Amino acid sequence: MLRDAALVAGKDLRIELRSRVALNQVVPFAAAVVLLFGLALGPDRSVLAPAAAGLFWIAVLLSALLATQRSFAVESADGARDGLRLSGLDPAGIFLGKVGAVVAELLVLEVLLAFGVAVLYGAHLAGALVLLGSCLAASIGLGAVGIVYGAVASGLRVRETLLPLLILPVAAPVLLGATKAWDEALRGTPSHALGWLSLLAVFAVVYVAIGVVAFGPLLEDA
Amino acid sequence: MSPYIEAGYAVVLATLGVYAASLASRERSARRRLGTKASPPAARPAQLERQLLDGAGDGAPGADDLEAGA
Amino acid sequence: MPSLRSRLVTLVGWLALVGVIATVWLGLFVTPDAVGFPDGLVRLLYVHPPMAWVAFVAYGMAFLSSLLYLWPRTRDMRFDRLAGASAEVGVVFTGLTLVTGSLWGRPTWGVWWTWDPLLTTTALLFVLYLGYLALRRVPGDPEAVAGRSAIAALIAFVDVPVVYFSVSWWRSLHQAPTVDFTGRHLYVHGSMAWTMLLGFVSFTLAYAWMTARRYRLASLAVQQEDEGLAHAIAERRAEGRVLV
Amino acid sequence: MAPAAVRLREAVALAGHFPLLAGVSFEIDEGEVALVRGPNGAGKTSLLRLCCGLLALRSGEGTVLGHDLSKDRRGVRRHVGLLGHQSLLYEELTVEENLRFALRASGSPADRAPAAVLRLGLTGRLGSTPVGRLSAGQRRRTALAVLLARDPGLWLLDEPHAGLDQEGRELLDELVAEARARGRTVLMCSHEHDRAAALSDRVIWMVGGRIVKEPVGVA
Repeated sequence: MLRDAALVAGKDLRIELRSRVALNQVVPFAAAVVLLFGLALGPDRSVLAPAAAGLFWIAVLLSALLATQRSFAVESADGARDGLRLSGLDPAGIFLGKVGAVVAELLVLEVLLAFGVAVLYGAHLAGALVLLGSCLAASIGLGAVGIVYGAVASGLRVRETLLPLLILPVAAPVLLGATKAWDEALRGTPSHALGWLSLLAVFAVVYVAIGVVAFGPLLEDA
Repeated sequence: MSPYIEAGYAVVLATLGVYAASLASRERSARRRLGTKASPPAARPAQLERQLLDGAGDGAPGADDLEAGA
Repeated sequence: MPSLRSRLVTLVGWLALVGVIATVWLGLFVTPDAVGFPDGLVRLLYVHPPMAWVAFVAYGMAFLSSLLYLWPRTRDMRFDRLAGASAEVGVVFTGLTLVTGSLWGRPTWGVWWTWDPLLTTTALLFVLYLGYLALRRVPGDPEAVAGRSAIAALIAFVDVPVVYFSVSWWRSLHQAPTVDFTGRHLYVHGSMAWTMLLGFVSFTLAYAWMTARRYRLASLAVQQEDEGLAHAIAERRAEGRVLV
Repeated sequence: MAPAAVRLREAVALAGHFPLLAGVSFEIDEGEVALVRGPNGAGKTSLLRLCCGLLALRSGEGTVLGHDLSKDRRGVRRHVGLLGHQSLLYEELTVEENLRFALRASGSPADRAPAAVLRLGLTGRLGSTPVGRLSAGQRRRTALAVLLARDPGLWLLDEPHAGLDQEGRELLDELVAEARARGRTVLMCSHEHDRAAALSDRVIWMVGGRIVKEPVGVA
């Protein structure tokens, strides 16, 4: 299974490098969202700095939506979806591979965005370990939910509107946990973030497990 | 008594009443489209499948007469 | 002669109706005001908690029947229909939970919405299951729709505890005044306890009746599709014979 | 191995509520090349998709290379190759990358790739261009290269000659003949009657989602 996962992840990432969609479209989208928050809340640093974590993670959440939809758009070209089914790859491997690719893209996005937020909102980045830890756990959670729901909604014409409606409520705990973890880190008390990190970790494990079990039948029916 | 209480009770009763009524009317229109008596739901699709393929059509509730010997 | 099952459903329906009317009558007029709850606000306690309870039961039923559908040995389209019916009724009760919750909040704290853990979780569930219902309505092969919906129900229900804990942690940080909705620490006068119990029972019966009726509606829809299917296969065959 | 590579009995497959296959029964022995003929919409493509486990068996029975289609339709896929209207390839990846991915995904040895690329004339610069920029014919050759490199037990060809130039068609005929010589089973549907018939041991007629005897006057 892991061999198949590595194969699929490699394929997705190679396609991403070739087409550069995540880098050329999703990262600028996240930057735009962060800028818009600045416009909406006004230039006053005392307002933006404390809200930096929350705004950052909303931008990441919305970008994760785009990344997962992109991940499934890759398969829709020229019957590649049937190709994937016919390839005899283990569905759980395909799931883990696609989640791995999305998580890699999200981590790159989060690093770039973190500097953007630090500059725009004047939030000074501290407690790097907690910041990275929460990014990893949150990205895995978001990736897993995104890919599972992506498969649920993939064959449908209403995919673009249905996917956000399905994913966002489920991802609410990730937004909450990640924001709180970052708040603690930015406020210089990273030790308090442990509870929130464990919440993110539990969320990620639960939804990866569901994905591994559910992806097979999902790939077949869609 | 604070008006919010009556409002709360009214909303609950009204919504449940409307929903129950909608269930009843949706069922009536479904039955009319089917043109069948108030019979219990027909055989499961798989069962219906088999009858249909061997053209038996032995009068399963709700399934009208199918041309035999397809 | 309607079958035993539909007579049972009708019985449950009447019981629910009588129970609800009794709860309303007792709740509004007979039970006394309670100390600590200004101008009779306690009466909402006979209505609001049952709504939340029934919503939770409805989603639990949808989760259970989805699990049974996903398990190969017990796979059966009837579980899929039951999950859909229960979830739809659940959304109605969730909506009512939110409305009665904010009606409770308004006089108590002067604001329509307090980010109370239970209410916030309920609001998230409301949106979540609206998505589930939207997913169910997307046309497609019956088995495909059933498979998709079952997994969506699985994910939605697993999310409930996660959301609730994360929200209550989050709220405990802010130490805002949250009145415990279930009124456990409220001195419950004899008749009030009975009314509250009656509320829970009769609204649960109402849920059962509505789910059964919604299930039958779904069965009728399937039956109608099968009629169409039989017709389609016959037509398909005719297409063959014409050329031969 | 069971004598019959493919055996179907009263197989029904649906798309939503439309019966693509309304009770199909037939058998193909191992090493046999069968040609399916019939008007558009007769269900030829659906038949191929059923045999490779892409289409669910709604009722009836079906086994392909010993795999039961109703219970284990995913298991059959490693032993079956489908060449259809779509190339099933990733447009952003090059010919070689697609080939390598397909081979490693299906667990076949990667060393057969160079021979297949050579055989299909996809050498040099062509090999490193993304499939998205290839012509339909070249895409079909790439898909054929994947099929040749995998060399599965059952070849399912859906109008294989369509889109190929003259040289490509002759190459396809050679490949099918060689596959048959190697004891592979081939199920093909095509409107190139004389060319396809020349390759086949048997012709099957399909109309209205069912197999029929020799119909009179059907194009």
